[in-house]
This record gives sequence, C-alpha cells and structure tokens, in this order.
Amino acid sequence: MNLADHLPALQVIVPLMTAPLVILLRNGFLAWLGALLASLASFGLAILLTVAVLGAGVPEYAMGGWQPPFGISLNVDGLSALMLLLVTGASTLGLAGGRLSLRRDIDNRRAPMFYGAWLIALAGLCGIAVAGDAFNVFVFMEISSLATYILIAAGRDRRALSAVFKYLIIGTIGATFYLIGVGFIYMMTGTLNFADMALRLADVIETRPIIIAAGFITIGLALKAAVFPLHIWLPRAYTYAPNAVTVFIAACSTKVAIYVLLRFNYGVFHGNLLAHSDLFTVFIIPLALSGILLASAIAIYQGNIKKMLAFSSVAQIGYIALAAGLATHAGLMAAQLHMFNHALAKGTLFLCVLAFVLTTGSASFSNLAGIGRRMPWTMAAFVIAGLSLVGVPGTAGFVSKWYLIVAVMGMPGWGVPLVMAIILSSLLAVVYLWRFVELAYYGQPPDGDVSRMEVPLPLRTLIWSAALANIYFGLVPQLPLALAESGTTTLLGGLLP
Amino acid sequence: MKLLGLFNYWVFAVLLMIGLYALISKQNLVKKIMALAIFQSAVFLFFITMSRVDEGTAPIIQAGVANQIFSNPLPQVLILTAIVVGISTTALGLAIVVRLHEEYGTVEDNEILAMDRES
Amino acid sequence: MTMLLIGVFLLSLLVITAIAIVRSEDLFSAVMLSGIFSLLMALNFFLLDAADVALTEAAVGAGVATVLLLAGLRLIPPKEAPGRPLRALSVTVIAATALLMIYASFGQPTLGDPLAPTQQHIAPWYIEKTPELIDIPNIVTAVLSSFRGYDTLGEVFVVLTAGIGVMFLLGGGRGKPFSRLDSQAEQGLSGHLIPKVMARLLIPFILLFALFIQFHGEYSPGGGFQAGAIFVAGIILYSLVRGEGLALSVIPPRALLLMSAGGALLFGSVGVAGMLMGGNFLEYSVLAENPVIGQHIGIIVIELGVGLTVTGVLLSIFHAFAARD
Amino acid sequence: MSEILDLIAGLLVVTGCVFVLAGGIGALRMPDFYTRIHGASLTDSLGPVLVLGGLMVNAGLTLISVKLAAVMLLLMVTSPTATYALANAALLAGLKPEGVEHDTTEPEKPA
Repeated sequence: MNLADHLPALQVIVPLMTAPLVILLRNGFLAWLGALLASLASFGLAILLTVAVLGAGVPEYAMGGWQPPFGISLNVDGLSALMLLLVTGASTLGLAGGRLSLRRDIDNRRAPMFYGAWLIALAGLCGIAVAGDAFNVFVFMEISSLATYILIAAGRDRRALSAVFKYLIIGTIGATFYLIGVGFIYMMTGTLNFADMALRLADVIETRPIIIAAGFITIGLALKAAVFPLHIWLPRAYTYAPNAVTVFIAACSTKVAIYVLLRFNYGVFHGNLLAHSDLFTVFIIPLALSGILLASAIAIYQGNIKKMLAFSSVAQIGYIALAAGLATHAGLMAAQLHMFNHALAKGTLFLCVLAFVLTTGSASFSNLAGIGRRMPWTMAAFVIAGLSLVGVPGTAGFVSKWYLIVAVMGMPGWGVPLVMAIILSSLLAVVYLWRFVELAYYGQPPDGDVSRMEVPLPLRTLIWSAALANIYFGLVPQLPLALAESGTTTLLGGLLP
Repeated sequence: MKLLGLFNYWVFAVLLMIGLYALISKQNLVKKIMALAIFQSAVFLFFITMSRVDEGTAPIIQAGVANQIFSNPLPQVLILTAIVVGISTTALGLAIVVRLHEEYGTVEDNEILAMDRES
Repeated sequence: MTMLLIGVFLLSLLVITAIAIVRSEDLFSAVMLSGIFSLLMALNFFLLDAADVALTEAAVGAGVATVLLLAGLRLIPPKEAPGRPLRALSVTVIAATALLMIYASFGQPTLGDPLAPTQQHIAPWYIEKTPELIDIPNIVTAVLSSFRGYDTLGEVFVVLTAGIGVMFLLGGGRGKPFSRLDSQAEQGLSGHLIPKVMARLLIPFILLFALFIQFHGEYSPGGGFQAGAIFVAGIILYSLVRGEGLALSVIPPRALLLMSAGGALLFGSVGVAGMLMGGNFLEYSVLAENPVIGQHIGIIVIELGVGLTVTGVLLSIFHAFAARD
Repeated sequence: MSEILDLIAGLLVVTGCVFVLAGGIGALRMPDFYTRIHGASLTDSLGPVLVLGGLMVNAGLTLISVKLAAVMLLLMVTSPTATYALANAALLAGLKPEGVEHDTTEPEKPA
C-alpha cells in the first residue's frame, strides 16, 4: 500500500496522535506550535483528499484490514471532503489567528491541556466526516463534544461555565438519542455500516422501530446542530468561549451534525424518505423558517457582537435545514454550498471580532463604538465578510443564496412565500449588521480616543486572506460547486452505486 | 410469554423517561448529572437486551464444548465503549459543577441563571 | 422461565431505585442509590449473558462513578434546594414519549429470539471466525480490540479527553495544588486500626486481581478498561486509609500524566506499526509472520495501552477532585 | 449419599436466606441507626456465608468450591469492616444511639 491509500486514516490519526504529545509539553508556546503544525498538516491532508475525490475518487479504507460490514470502514466522498476542508481550515484559522488572544485567556501552565483538547476536538470532527459506520460516528461525536466543552469552559467569563454545562447536558442528550436510533436500526438490520444498513433497511423500512429510529436520530442530531427551536445552548456557548475557540467551533461544529443528519436521512433512510418526502418537508420547513426569521430578529436586539453573530448562526443553520428539507437535487446543492460559504463568512467575522477584543478588551457594542476608525483594516474585512453573510453579489454568500432561491422556486405552490421569507431575513441580516457597522464608523469611542490601534501585521494578513477568500469563492465557486455536486450524487443515490 | 419478552424494552423506555424528566425538572446540577447517568444506563439495557439469545451463554469459547450457542458479542462491545463514554461525561460534568460552585456559590440552576441575568 | 421472572424482578427494582434517586433530596443518599442502581444494572447484564459488560458496569458505575460523585460532594453542598411540584406539561410529554416507545416495542423481536435480525447478520460471522482468525476464547475481547479496534481507540481518547478536561478545569496534573500534603484532612483514616489493617490486607489482592483481569482478558471476561478501574480502586482505597499525600508519593501526578498519554500513544503506535509493515491502520495480522500470532501481539499491547490510560486518567481525576477545597 | 449432600446444601442455603430476610426486616423496623446497621450487617455476613457454604457443598470438591471459598473469605473480611466504618462515621458525625442517657461512647479519634 502506498501512502495515498492511507489518506482517510491519516486525516484522523495525525491530530489524534499529536494530542497526547502536546499535553506532555510544559510550555504554552511549544504546545501552540505543535497544535498549529498538526492542524496545518491535517489541512494539507484534507486538500490532498479533495484532489483525490475530484479525480479518481478515494477507495474505501478498511480499519484493521477487516472488510466492512464486519470491520469499520472509512468512506470519503465529495460531502466528506467539503466537511474536512471546513473543519481543518477553521481549526488552522483559529489557531494561527488566536495566538495572541489565547495567550491572554489561558495561563501558560494549563495551555498544553487546552491545545491537546483542541487537537482532540479537531480529530473528532474529522473522524465523523470520514466515518462509514454509525457507531463510530457516535464515538467520534463524543470525542469532539467532550473536547469542545473543555475549549468553551476555558473562557474567562464565569458565564462560560454555566453555558458549557447547559451545552454538556443538551449535547449528551442529543448523542444519546442518536445512539438509541442507531440501536433501533441495528435491532432491525443487524448491521452498523452505513452502506450495508441502507441495503438491508429496504425490507423493513415501514416497521415501527425504524420510524422511531428516524425520529430519535433526527431530533438528536438537530439538538447537536442547534436547529431552531433546539438552539438554546448555542448563543451563550459561542459568546463566552475564548474568541479563538469561537472562530473554530462557529465555523464547523454544528455543520458536522448537519452532515451526519444528511448522511442518515439521505444515505440510509432514503427509501423511507422517498415514500414520505412530503412529511419530512412539512416537518422541517416550518422549523427552519421560524429559525431563519426569529433568530435574525433576535440578533437585532443584541448588545454584544459575539452574541449577535451567534444568533445569526442559528438563522443560517435554518437556511441549511430549509435547503436540506426540500429533498431535491437543487436543495441539497444549496445546503452544502451554504455550509461551506457560511463557515467561510462566520469564520472571518469571528476572526475580526477576535481582533477587536484583542485591542479593546470587550465585545460589547458600547465598547466597540468608533472601532472602524481605529482599526480600519480589520473593520473593512468585517464588512466584506458581512456582505457575504447577507448574500451580496460578488461574495461567496451570493452563490449559495442564489442556489437556495432556485431550489425553493422549484417547490410547487410554496415557492414565492419561501423566497419572500428568505429575502426578508436577508434584510434583517442587513439591519443587524448595519447596526454594528454604523456604530463602528460613526460612533464615539468610550474614552474619546480615535488614534489608530491595529492588530499586528501577521494577524491582519490572516484576516484579510480570509476576507479575500470570501470574494474569491464568490467569483470562482467551481471548487465548492464540484464538491457539492459529487456529494449530492452520492446522497441521492444512497451510498451505493 | 410474548409480553414478558418485551418487558426489558418497556423498562428501557420508562428508565429513559425518568432520566429525561429529572434532567428537565431538577434544578440541582449534581442531580442533573445523576439523571444523565440513568438516561444513559437505560440505553445500555436496551442494547444488552438485544444481544441475548435463548439457551445462550456469554460469548466465551470453552475448550472441548461443541455446538454452544453464544449471545451476540457486538452490542456488548458497543456498550463497553458507551459505558466508558458515560463515565467520562460524568467526570467532566462534575468538574464543571465544582468550578461553577466556586464561581457562583451555588449549584442550583435557577439561582445561577438569575445571577447571570443580573451581570 | 425462571430466569425471565428473576429478570422482571430485578428490572422492577431498577425502576424503583431510579425513582428513588430522582426523588431523594439528600444528595449523599442519591449517590448511594446510584451505586445500587449500577449494581442492579450489572446483575441484569449478567443475567442477559453479558459478563464483560456486567464486570465493567460494576467496576465503573458502582465503583468509580460513586467515588467520583462523593469526591465532588465534598466540595459542594450535599442538599438539594426544595424542589418545585411536578410540572404537568413535562410529565405529559414524557409519559406520551414513553407510551410511544412501548407502542413501538410491539414491532420488535422479543428477548432472546434466535431469529432476530441481530442474530442473523454479522454477529454469527464474528462467532464463527474468531477461533480461526484471532484464536482467543473471549469473542467480546476479539471484537473489541481487533474487529472494532478503531472504536476502542476512540474510547481511549474519550477517557483521555475527560482526564484533560478535569485537569484543565481543576488545575491538577501539575503537582501544585497537592503541596499541602500534611494537613489534617489529608491524613485519611490512618488513625483507625481496623480499616487500616484490613486495607493493608486487601490492597495487594486487589492489585493482583487487576493484573489478572488485564492479562487474562483474552480468556475470561475483562480487559484493559476493567483492569484499570480495579487498579484505581485499590489505589483509592490506599489513599483513603493512608491519606492522599502518601498515595501521591507512590505515583506522582507527572507520572500519571505520562501514563495517560503514554497508554494512548502505545495504542496508536500499534496501529501505525501495522501501517508501516504494509497493512492498514490497526491491522495486527502483519505484526508477525503468522497472522494469528500478530493478532495476539496486537491485542495484548493495545489492552496494555487501554489499561495504562484508564489507570492514569482515573487517578488524575480522583486526585484533582481530592486536592481541591 | 448425594441426596444427603443435596439436603444439607439446601438447608444451608435456606437458612442463609432466612438470615438475609431477617437482616432486611431489621434494617427496616429497628428504632435507630445503630440497631439498624446491626440488623443490616446480618445480610452481608452470616447470610451470604451460609448461602455460599451451601453452594460449596453442592459443588463438591471442584475448582468452583475453591472460588466460592475465596469469595466467602473476602466477604468475612470486608463486611464487618464496612459495618465498623459506617458506625464509626456516624459516631464521629455526632449521631447518638437512642436511649443512651450519659455519653459513654467516645468515637475512636484518629491517633
């Protein structure tokens, strides 16, 4: 076997195996460096995998040499590659941009533990994205969740602790619901491998346990993905986490749950879904719609920039759920594109917030007044990412909104009202972003000081490259489009050829 | 007979809901952690019930005994892993509760929430 | 039939205990009841022919979890604030869900049905092929450490993550909070003759039993995880009777951290070794000339890794709680 | 011969069960903590020892008997210690036995 065949396994092993080494270090800087290198390496691996997926495809990887369904397999397709790019990219962005901010938040003595947990979270999320086995997904979901709790609990505000406890309870309920669902499926099929499951489910698809299983899995993963109204853990967790952690988890952790949801509902339950696609749509679309509208409206009333962006995330998850709920080719394309583009925009926005907090020390609106005049470079990047979030032509956000509207228009009877809802919520996004932008450019700084105070050049470069990526993928969206196309094909065709 | 054969699954459902009820209604955070443990134990029972076979024994091959019937090893393996996951969650949750008590001086959810609102 | 009735009896006790845990306002008694709950659960598992799981549940649920909760309760008030009355809405929703699940159960195979789908697919393959491919008597160990070894790797990392989390939150693992080793509270029960003598008598046997469980796991119920939990029980008993300080001087925190990380690395390096020798990740067959021998080597080494990590992490967690005040 | 052995085994097991039951009733019905643990200690000392003894008679001279003997030995060592620790902890916590007028029961202080 040559190295290229091992890529799916290496994607998980590299961060996972670096973590124990990192916690043994005694120096915060070395631990950070180790984590960054491992994260960069896995970003590199994700790129290699993407190239392979778009080329000849990635062969199934049998862990331990045991062929599935007896052993655990790793499968990488377009959708997995998209997730891997998101996860490793967000982690690298957070680590590289977060050095200064994390040095303030975490004392040197505990830093190795923190970076160890970061790598484990990264490995867990990658593990979910490549897994081809339902129980293996549960194990890696728990790895990433436990590690994420640690990362959030590292926030300096004591409210980080109460937020993370709530997240822990809800996250565990979600994971346990998922496990129950997997149990019911196992009971009726005797297998845990996704492909094998889809094959064997065909005979028992209409039995009661399977319908219950679909319910448990959907609710459990919706809890993890913070689909409205199950989002109550998300805003506080994002707000009080250390800023660099917010960059990482806001960009990818909920999307990985949505990824598993797509895998299950389309890859495994597709037989059920085809017979009941109306039911599924009717169930998910009202939730998604109320999420899009209400969460955007709530975001307008926030006085803390991180909390505002967190509510905006809930709204964006609504878009993804809406697109996925349509159960059509165009809808799935839109869902995947929006996952990618939203992660890009949110990552950039939170990175800018990190820079703001680094210089002013707080994320509340009152403290950030006039920041646009003091930090013009960072603020400009913030505006670009904000435009992408709204969906202005020329940015990445436009591409996915366009696909979303095309997909929604394809819905007989519902098209026009849904399009109006999407446009309304985009306008709401303009409102809440404008509130901040206005304050940043025209507000009076709390101490009246308007002198320049930019963050150091490396961080500014990073912020700007992230912002430019938003424009790049808006003008040249071939890569995410190709991956989404490949992912949609596998999803709609089941995991089978 | 058929009904008794489903009794395990009913106990699973009841335990699961007792755990969930306590998770929702109890304010004490330690109690919430215990409720989470009950909640997860119910799932363990569910899986292990699936693994049992009539006339079977634990899946350990004994030398010299032929034609044994074994219970299904796979759910047992899954639950071994899940038990470990459960205790890990308990430990981490408890550590968070201890820290919360140090910061807020209470472990009642509603009091903590009230303090959060004030600040 | 008798077994079925015993099962029904034990399961009913389980439900009663669960209700008692939820209703009890004194957290100490709730912890004790949780211990009883776990023991009953272990009995049920044993009755359902899951010896390995029963052993684990008894060691972990009744042992480690109880000790952890007690260590936690030392730091927080053991009384629950007076509760609010039952809320009609949540009770209704939950009762409805329970009824729904009971309704669903009528579509399920009954307990012990040999024709259930679970008994037809995959599991028979494991039972049939284990003697030939892996050649160890305990099929559960074979599946756990070889066929689904990747899950077990994940499990080790879950434990490690919990350890990292507790050390991160409670500041353990670096030896600093353990400096007040000679204070009164750290003395434990060392003045009490009877527990002291008994503990001295028992600890060597407990440790010996842990080693037996560790290295005999291929032949009888047991394995790295259970062994680690029992080993930790021995050390915790020691620190209860002889005081935290003395127990820590036996295994310093830094060594615990090394153990935790080392075990995980050992497990991973077996996997990487398989990769380097031309197989897939965690493929033990390539570790020796004879694939079956290779499997044996792989399983023994990874079980050792699991045992090391579990011991290291659980002890670190216990010490982190015990050293806090 | 085997009938007699079976009879002895059965008798031992039944007697053990009676003790366990008595212990359970005692733990429920006794008036205060100390008398209660006195009752409860029956359930984990005499009761199981008799039951295990009966099982050993039933098993005869086999490896199973040796294992049962090990379990019995362990129980005989640990359960009285546990009862002692429990009673001592209650005394240290300041719980007075019922009906004791003047304080004659000083808890064993750490030396």
